[in-house]
Amino acid sequence: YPVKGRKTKQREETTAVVILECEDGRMLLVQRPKGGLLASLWEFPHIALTEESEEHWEKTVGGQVTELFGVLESDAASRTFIADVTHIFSHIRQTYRVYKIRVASERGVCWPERYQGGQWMTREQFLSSATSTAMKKVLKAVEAQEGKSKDKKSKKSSADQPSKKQKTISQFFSTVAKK
Amino acid sequence: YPVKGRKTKQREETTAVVILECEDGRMLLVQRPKGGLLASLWEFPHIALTEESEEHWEKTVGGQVTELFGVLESDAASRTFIADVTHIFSHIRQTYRVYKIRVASERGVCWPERYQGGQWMTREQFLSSATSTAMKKVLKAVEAQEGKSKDKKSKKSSADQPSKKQKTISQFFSTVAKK
Amino acid sequence: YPVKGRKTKQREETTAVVILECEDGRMLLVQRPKGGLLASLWEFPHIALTEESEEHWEKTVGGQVTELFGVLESDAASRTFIADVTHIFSHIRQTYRVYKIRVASERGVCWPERYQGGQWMTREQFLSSATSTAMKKVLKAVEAQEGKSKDKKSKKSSADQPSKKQKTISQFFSTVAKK
Amino acid sequence: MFEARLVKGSLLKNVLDAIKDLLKQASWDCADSGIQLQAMDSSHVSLVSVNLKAEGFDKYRCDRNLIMGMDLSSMSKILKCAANDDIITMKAQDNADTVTFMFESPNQEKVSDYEMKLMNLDQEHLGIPETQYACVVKMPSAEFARICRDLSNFGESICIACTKEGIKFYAAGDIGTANIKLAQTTSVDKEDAVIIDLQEPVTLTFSCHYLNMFIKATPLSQQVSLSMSPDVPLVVEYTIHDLGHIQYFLAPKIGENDS
Amino acid sequence: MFEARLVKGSLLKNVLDAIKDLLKQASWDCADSGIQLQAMDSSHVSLVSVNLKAEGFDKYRCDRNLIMGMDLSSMSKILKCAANDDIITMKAQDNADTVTFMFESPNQEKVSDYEMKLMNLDQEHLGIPETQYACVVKMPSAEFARICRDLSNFGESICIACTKEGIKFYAAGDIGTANIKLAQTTSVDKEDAVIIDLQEPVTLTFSCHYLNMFIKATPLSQQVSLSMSPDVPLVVEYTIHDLGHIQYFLAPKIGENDS
Amino acid sequence: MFEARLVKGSLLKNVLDAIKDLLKQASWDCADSGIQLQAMDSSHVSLVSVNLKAEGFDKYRCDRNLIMGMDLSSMSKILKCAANDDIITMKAQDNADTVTFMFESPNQEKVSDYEMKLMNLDQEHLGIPETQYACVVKMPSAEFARICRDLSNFGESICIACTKEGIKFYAAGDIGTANIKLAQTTSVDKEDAVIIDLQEPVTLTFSCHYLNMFIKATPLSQQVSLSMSPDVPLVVEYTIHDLGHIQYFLAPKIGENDS
Repeated sequence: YPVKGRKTKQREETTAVVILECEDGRMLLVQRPKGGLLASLWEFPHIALTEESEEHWEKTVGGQVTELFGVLESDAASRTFIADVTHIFSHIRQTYRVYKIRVASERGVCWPERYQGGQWMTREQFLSSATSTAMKKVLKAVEAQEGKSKDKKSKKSSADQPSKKQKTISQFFSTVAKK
Repeated sequence: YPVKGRKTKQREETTAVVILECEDGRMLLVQRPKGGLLASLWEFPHIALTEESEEHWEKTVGGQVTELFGVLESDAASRTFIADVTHIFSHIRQTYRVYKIRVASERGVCWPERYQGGQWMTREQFLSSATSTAMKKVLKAVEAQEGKSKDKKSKKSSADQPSKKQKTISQFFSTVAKK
Repeated sequence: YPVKGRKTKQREETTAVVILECEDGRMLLVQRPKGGLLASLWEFPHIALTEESEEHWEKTVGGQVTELFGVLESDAASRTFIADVTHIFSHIRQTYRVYKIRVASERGVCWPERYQGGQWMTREQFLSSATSTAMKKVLKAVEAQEGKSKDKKSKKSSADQPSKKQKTISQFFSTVAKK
Repeated sequence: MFEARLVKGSLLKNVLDAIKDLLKQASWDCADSGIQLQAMDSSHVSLVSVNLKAEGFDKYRCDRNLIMGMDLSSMSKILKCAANDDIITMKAQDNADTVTFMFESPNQEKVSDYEMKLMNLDQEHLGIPETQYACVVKMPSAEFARICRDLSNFGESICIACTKEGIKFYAAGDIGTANIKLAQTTSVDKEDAVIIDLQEPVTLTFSCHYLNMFIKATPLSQQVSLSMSPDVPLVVEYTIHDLGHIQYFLAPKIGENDS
Repeated sequence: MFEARLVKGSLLKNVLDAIKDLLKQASWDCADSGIQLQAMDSSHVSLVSVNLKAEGFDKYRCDRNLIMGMDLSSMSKILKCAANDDIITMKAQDNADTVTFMFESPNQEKVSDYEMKLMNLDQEHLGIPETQYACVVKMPSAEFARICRDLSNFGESICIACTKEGIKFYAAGDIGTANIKLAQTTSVDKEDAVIIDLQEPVTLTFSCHYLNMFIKATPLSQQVSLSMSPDVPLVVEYTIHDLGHIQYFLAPKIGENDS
Repeated sequence: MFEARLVKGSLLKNVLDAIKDLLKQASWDCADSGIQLQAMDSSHVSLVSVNLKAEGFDKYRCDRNLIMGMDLSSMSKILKCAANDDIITMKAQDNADTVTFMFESPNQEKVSDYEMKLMNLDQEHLGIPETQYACVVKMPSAEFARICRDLSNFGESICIACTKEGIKFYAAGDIGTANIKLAQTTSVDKEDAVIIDLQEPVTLTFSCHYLNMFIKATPLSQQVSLSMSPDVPLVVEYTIHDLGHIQYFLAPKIGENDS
């Protein structure tokens, strides 16, 4: 009796997203490579969850955040799970497992080389940076969890930004060789 | 078989030095008497370590800091050892065992009468006060330990102050009876 | 043999008074109803201690502060007893058992409907509000306990306010129907 | 339809600066005769009353009485966007839940519209009895502001004593005591003078905290008037030239035994 | 040997004030024709381009092309030490790792030298295509600054809409909505006018955050020019009289569906 | 009975601004010849000496020598309550434990009294030897203030070098080095000139921290004089027109090996 395979029109993926928050509340954002999907946009650190079993996910997050982003093990251990955030890209149903880690100090934190760079941003800086809708959802989930997303704020952003997305300047101008 | 005595051209001495830091980060400095070695210079509280055996030193520091400087026992217990700092005075090889204690409140802290006075100083106030090179070394050890002595700062002080020592005004003018 | 009743010209009463202090140090004050004794004055939350036995008082305070003022149970449990403050009203010898609770957040804190309102006040706002002498005594007890009532301050208030009481405007003007 | 147009728009900016620290929210009562606002501060120690006459506006129309509850800090933020020489117009429909502020530059080349949500506020109205005050002092508003500010450095309360000769302000605290005397001026050239109209001497004590809120109204008028009677709230009044006035009432501090 | 002398040294102070909040570090490209700087802010949303012509300097010499990477906040600290009427000279040797700023007082009695380390910056250069913009607006720079500041109180974005009649700025947030209209001026007296050169109407949305950085250039010029086309970065340009210009490019915010 | 009346009361306000950041408390020595104050800052690196001559006051009476210990920040708070054109009078009884400051407005319509508790301070008096300095520089006080402020951005110390040609100020730190040269002025029109009286060249290093305290005296005088000799404290002196002077002495920083 052949086991019937699950038919999934949409591919499903799960990735961990980690909010690294430093002492003064700023969060680490890294900027994606210049090519490919979501080129040059800023995102929270991602940890690929390639393990089959969910049981290992926690361990993967703890290990990778230490290895790839230079977070101290003691800090990494104190992460809290925030929520699962789902976002649908054309053919992918992406689930983000959102974690938050307060790091005692920005020093020592790094990021993989494929990123164009990293920056500690305030909430406002993040919102006025070029970023994806998915990452904004992630921030909302964090704030909802923390009770920070006051009615006022959410009302504001809805009135103010009817899903307008900040572009980057490099989406318009291209690099040239210096004269 | 006679035991051979240690020959020490330089006398060796060990003294405990205690950084008392209050809530806002200022540190207690006390001003030495007007006469003698290092007259009128400001220094961190010293605790003489007269005991032979090192095992008793910890206890001495805890006890004396309470007795001589009015630190609460609970605060005194929470001291951390920072480092040993060595400084060579003409014929003495002086080792400072540096401890740090955060005191919950400045109130109640006092100092022995032989000092001219005491003052809670910021790092900057301390650096612009009349103090000895040895005490500056002690501060550097504390800051190195705390990762505060950023490259920038140390570069600065080396460029800026090629071992210039702040004199006190009383080294130039002497006290007179009031007319 | 008939038991002789205690003769008390002055009635004796004991009430719990709870200082709810939020993170930034402000305290909750509630405003009494417009009629009756001490009309419209601001006071710290009161908890009636109707139980006969003192053993039950602690439990009453913990329970009522949660129920009537919306304090979290975890916060309520961490209350500290400050002092008993006695104040004599015409025929009542009132004892206030003063407790203090630090609440993690102002959110969720509420008050019974009979009060005209509630407000988180700083020490200064409280002192310049219309309040009773009894409540000022309570604050003094708290500050004495916390070592805050520095000589300076107490000297000041005694010099400055020889038992002057701030009146409310509604003690002078009465509400009218809107035209 | 409600519409009120003020060519000298800076007056409205000044009115708001004069009340926004004392009141978070308040209702503006618009009627045929003009606009009124009355509210107590949150601790019920003082009362503010603003009165802007219909005739004071350059255009005024109020078809039906209207109560507009506003968040005053939002209103203040909007008015800060008006330049000092802008013409300001307030507009609202009869049953509207929003109010519109329109700012026009003098040369009409810049026109701004700001629309703000109204609020339903449940505010009580206090009746202020006609009172014959024992003593009414007129003095330069800047001098009064300076005295309140100076004495606040000395204590939490200011004691005001008024006699035929002059008015005295007294404060005491841990650094010492302060005592300021203003003599009645002989030459009575309107704005600058200290004029005392006295039935009987009065001495009262007030909280500095509130007086320092009231003096935010100083830009509205060169002169301020203080009205006092024993055991009765002080009235601090600023006239808004050709437009109306703003009055502050402040409950006194009274000794336990005097009351 | 590189040397550039500017009698009106305050211009250089102003240029630095105009870029130092947006850029932490940047490279000054010195060539025979003048000095140029181009850099993106750290979040890559905006681009700054400064152009100072050789002829604009009172003395200019650049023997070999030179790229001087500088920490702009250090450079700003140094320029703050120049008085507004000081003559400023920048100097560097051909392969130097330092630059020297010399300030001379007009009477030559005070001469200051500040030497600063240069940095090796790895910055990319973006090619900015020649564009025919759908709409170019010239307006007083102070008015533009005021509008950006005012509307920042209302929301995170400003929507700019330009038509034949005029230019409109719009923002919305939790306290309400704001709408500022500037009419095209009829009398075209250079500095003060609002002049619109329009091929087709344009409406675009921008982040307040960056606009508020750009308006730091206001002291450089009484006039600012805004160039816009649909779905293309805004250009905000300030002319530096007789010396060159500073241009800011800002990527728009575009609806998920429009892009 | 002690009484000192100063029609130009703002001078006393300025004197206090010049010393209150350096000294928390100090004793005023009142004698027949005038008022003197001498005190070291709490870290004993600098010494302040104030001298106000009896003849400089509009009325001066001091029946018995008097030492009045004061909390200078309280005294400063009180003097801030005096308007700039007020007449200031200090008064004390012979064995009093309080001092009274009286402020009179020029038109005599406002009179304020502030009474402050005196303190018993145990302060030592240093003898300052008559010294022939190797070099005395007079320069505009505003220029000196600006130089101290500018160089404080570069390092913790300022090195002052004086030669026949002029005076040089030098500082170094992590952002670079700074070097300011003032030439001796040829035209010697009193206030504005840089005048150098030199026996031998001197180079000394001082802490910025203290110099920045001294320049608080700038409003007192258009000119400042710097007196220096090798390995001896610097003297920074401001003349108070017709009334006296204020002198600051600052111990130098000396290399471990030079001393």
